[in-house]
Amino acid sequence: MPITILPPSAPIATAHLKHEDSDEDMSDDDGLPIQSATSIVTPGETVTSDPQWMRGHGTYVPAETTTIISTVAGHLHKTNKLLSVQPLRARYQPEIGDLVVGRIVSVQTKKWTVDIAAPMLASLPLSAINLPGGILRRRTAVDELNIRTFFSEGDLLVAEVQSLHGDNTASLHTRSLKYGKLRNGLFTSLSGAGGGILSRRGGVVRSKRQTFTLQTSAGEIDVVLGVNGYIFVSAHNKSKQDEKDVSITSLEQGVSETLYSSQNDEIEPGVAREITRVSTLVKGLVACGRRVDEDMIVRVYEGAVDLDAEEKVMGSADRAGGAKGVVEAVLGRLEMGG
Amino acid sequence: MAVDTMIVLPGDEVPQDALPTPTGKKKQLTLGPGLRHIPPSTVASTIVGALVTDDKKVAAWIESNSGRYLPTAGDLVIATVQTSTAEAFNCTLTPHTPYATLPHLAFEGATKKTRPQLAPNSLVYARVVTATKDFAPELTCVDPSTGKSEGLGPIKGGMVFKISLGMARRMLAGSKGGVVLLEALGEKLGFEIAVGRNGAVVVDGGKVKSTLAIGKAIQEVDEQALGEKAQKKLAERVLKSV
Amino acid sequence: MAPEAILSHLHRADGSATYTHNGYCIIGAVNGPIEVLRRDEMPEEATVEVNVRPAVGVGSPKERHLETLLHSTLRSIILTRSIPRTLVQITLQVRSLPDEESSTGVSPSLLLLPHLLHTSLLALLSASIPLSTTLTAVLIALPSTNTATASTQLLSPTAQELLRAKPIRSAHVFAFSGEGKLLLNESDGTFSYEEWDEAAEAAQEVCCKEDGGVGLGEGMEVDGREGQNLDDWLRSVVRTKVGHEQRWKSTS
Amino acid sequence: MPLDTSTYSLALLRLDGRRWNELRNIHAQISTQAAADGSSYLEMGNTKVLCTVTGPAEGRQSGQRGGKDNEAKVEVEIGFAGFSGLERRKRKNDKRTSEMQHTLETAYSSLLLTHLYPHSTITLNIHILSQDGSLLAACINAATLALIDAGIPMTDYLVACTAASSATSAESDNSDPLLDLNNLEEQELSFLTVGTLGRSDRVSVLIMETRVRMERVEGMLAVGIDGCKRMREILDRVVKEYGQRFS
Amino acid sequence: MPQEAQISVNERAFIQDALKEQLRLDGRAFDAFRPLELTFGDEYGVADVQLGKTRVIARISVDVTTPLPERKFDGVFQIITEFSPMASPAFEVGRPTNAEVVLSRILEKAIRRSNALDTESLCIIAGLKCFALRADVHVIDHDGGLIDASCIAVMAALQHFRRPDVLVEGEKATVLSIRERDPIPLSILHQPLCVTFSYFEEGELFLVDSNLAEEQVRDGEVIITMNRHGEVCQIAKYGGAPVEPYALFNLTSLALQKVKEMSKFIQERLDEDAKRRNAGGLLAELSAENDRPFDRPVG
Repeated sequence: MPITILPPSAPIATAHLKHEDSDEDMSDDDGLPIQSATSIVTPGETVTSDPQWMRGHGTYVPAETTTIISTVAGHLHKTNKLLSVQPLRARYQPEIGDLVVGRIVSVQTKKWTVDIAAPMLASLPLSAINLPGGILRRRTAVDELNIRTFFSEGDLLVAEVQSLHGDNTASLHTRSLKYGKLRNGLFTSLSGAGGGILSRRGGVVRSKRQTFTLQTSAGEIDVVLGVNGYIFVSAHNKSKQDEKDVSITSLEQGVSETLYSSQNDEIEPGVAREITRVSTLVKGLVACGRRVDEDMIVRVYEGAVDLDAEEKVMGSADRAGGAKGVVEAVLGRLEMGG
Repeated sequence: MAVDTMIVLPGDEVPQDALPTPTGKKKQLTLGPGLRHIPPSTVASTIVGALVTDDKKVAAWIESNSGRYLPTAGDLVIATVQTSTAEAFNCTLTPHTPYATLPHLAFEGATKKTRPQLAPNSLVYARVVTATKDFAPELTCVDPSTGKSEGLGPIKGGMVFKISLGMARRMLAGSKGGVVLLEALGEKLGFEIAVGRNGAVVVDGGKVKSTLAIGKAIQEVDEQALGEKAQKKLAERVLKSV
Repeated sequence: MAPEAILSHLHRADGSATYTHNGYCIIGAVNGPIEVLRRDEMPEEATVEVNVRPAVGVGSPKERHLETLLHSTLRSIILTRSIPRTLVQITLQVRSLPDEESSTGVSPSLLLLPHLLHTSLLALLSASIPLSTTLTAVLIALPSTNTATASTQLLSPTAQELLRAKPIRSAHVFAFSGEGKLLLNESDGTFSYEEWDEAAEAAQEVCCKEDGGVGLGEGMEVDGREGQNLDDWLRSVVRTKVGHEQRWKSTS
Repeated sequence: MPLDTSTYSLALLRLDGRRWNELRNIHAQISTQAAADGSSYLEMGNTKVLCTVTGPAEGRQSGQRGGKDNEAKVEVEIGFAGFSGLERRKRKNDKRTSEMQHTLETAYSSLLLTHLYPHSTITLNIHILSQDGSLLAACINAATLALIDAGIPMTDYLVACTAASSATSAESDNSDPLLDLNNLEEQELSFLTVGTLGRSDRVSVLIMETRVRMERVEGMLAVGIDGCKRMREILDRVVKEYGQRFS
Repeated sequence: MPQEAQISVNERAFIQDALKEQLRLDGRAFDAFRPLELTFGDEYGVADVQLGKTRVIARISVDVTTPLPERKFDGVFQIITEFSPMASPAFEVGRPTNAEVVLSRILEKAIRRSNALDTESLCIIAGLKCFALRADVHVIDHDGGLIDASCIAVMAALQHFRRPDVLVEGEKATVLSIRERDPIPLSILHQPLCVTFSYFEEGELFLVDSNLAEEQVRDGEVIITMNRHGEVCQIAKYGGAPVEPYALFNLTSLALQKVKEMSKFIQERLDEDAKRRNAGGLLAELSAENDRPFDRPVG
């Protein structure tokens, strides 16, 4: 294979030159809530002093006043009479029902603690996982002793937030075949994308399908988009897919040894290449402040494959480097093409 | 100084004739704080203090007024909640000591659903259930025989005033303690008070001024070892000021 | 001059004592039994921590050495098994030293040691830490000018006395328990076994209860000391302390 | 090297050509390190500071005894690059650094809405790449930006700058305040570092380390507070420009 | 690391309520110090300060060393503060707490950086020999107000201290013992003293010299160091709730008043001590005459 050495990619140009007029946004902060979608509010900025509004997240009302003041930098949201400010970036705040990707931090006697990029580590009780030998089995003392055979430190998993405690600590569960240990793939952390504005306007969106399968030239690829900004892209798990619709009685086979295996299967180079491509594109999408969901990933992926093919034919590419550059180029093409 | 008190130092043997002799039904001699039994029949002190005997209860102990409070079963204490675990609150009786546990269910009418929520650093008036050297002391806020709180439980409002261990003992000892201040004050003034053997009283006189006046009067009685007459005089002064 | 002692005068510490003798002034404080760090915790015993802080500067190897001596001596009289998994923290702050200390020719550690022992005992008593017994300690210096006889022994000498008797051939610190048992001996210099034996005997006389009517060492009386030994002194200190605590009983 | 104050009064320009009320060139970037929860890079003249925020995340020791149970803890670590000063010197954790850390910790503990994140820890790592005066002020400004990037709620921008009084002698009528000092000026003049809450005049941090007549303090403080207001506008613009990316 | 025990919610609420009614727990006015007691020992340069229940001892000692190469004409002066568990079990030996760092930094800035002591006067032979003066601050009892008490202790001890005289002959310097020549007081240029203000109610209410309980409840502190001539040596407000700037100006004038009072108090105590020493001095001289044969060291 011939070796080509690429020139260093230019740093991502900051787009601030275009918006010299942003100063003027500051003048309209005393009246009604800021309407402009392009500007953001920053900490200490008065959102409104009209007492008809109610304060939501990201705001505070100083004692003995009715003025609502923003506490974070982000976009203003109005839900009826509720004003809230969604920060640009923030840590993930767990909510019940969220699908999250996490990493085991420590193993205790009856539970695991899991890093899900939230302020506090989440816990996954032993009672909240599928035990080998049938979903309906009660956990036993033997399971407690064997706790490390299910998950041990550093393992990745996909789970759902089952409940929240007083200090916003989440409890997870993996009692569905959708959930469980992750392997055969690549983990990507989109820092700050779990909380922040990205979870609404860009980044990982809470949507109907957080896990999906992508058709690629090299084969099928599973993508797990954790709401918390952790993403896992892996080779398609055939056995899981096949058994998705089988009845409970045959679950016993489903919850087999392989479910808790930490051993990667052999992955073909082609598949591995597509896996890295997808995860790079996801990073690029976030860097561009775009939404990350199934539809977007499919479109950008296809565009990127086309682009790649063209570039191979045309020679060197003329664009900013890095994941962001690729995504910008792809998006540009998509928009041009309608 | 009273003539009949016997002052001991650590290691001093307490002669048999100074100890109450077990008679009648109660056969056993009970050794209280500051005394230890060295088999076969030696009783020696471990701290400095005055030997006190109680012939009725066939008990002997050493009375001392200094040092840190050591929990003893049956003592009433003012505990500070530090953390809450699944089943119990961890409390401290004096700063920097190992935790004492107060089960969530050890409150009047508490069930798994209706257990009290206590924030860190809130105060509880409790009784020491067990205190042995091998386990963390256990506290309770209910009388096990009646299931009633009997005045124990979370303390709302009021102010803590530190007093000496000896003063706490006197205040809880009733007439023997020689503290007449509270009665004198109580004739004119309404207030709530909780005395902890761990060297603290919580006073709530309703108003800031009266709470302060009562608390400081107690401290004055303690520090200056006021006798009954002086206490009554002090009470008059306090009542005038409030 | 008998040592002077003030007990329980600090507000924060559980027990405290200020001890003044022969130009030395030491403030001692005891906290305990308190929570112990996990790494120092012992399942069946209390942990004892001794901190000696010099008048000038921060601790040096000399203070570490004194801490080790004090630690082992005090551990043997504290009933550590009755307060397991706790910490007894003893802090001794040297407030002042006699000016002549450095020129006496006797190891400064030895000069300081008996005073530190007394201070820590008083502070422990003030904190009501359970003890199996008390202790008393004394320094005995043997000048080299004369052949060692009981009469030339310097019992608990002041720095001035040591200067006058210079050079000192050997110095010994003895600490005895309340029952008259030897708890600690540190000796420095050259001496014969007989000399040591005599010194030990003299020390025991000063430190312990008189039994069998043995009088005080003659040297003591010559120096115009009170007809009192250290055990008596300790008892008088304690009597004042308990008297102070119980005074409410006798006031009206 | 004494600062020639006589030339200043003649030309009304400082050694680096600035006027008395002029800030140095400020360059700030937000969200510079993708891996951190929040990050910023700030230059105030030749003072260059990099700041990253980790958290709110679970503290290093969980269930810390006696710790604040109902709010997050703020931890600050300040590191000096070996090449940051005039002399290449490895700065150990000296008391001056600890004092700066303590200042930032207490300032941000009351500024951030820490009660929203019970039991957790917010860690600020500040790296000083180049020192040329107004160090504490630069650290505060960089930390504010990084915390905004991390999306941690705060009541307002905490911004800081330095102000000095130029007259060295006692005659108070001949004293000119100076804004935003560089290293040379700091060594020669009495100065203070003031940190205020954005648009209000309310002072959160005030550190003065040199002797000065009490009448002078007022003038220095007034200039410093005005400087802070200007600083807030500059930082706010940086944040708003960054926000454009997400529109 | 062990921490200071936190104050209970009941106490916190009560202290705040009482302050709203303009009451402090010990009945003091908001701008009043606790009873201050200052005593000197038999030796020179030991000051024992009691501020309410807080007690601090400062001790000055001197040594001869070579001056620092970059400061050839200056003596060495350092202030050492190390907390011990004596004052509180939360203090661990060898692990400075924030309170300790702040105390040592404030003393450093207030006394050393403000040139309270003329370090040039400690120089014996430029570049070769100088006095190394050190002030050890021992915290004996801790009930708040450590900074103010420590500053008083160090300044009083410095004023009380007498260093030995030196005889310089060319490159040779001999330190003369106290017996040979009367020791010399230090050259003190001005007397900085600290006043710590604790504020409550979001900077609306300021207390002077708060005790430990008040310190635990306060919103923040402002430490102002001044001398009685109206110079501010140091101001430190480490974060905490923000306050209006005009409040800070009021504090400096209040601080000046307090500093003047304290300076006067220290001077009175120094005078009393000097008088006592003088009275004793005459007698001591007489008795020293008699003692001399014994006093002289053998050999």
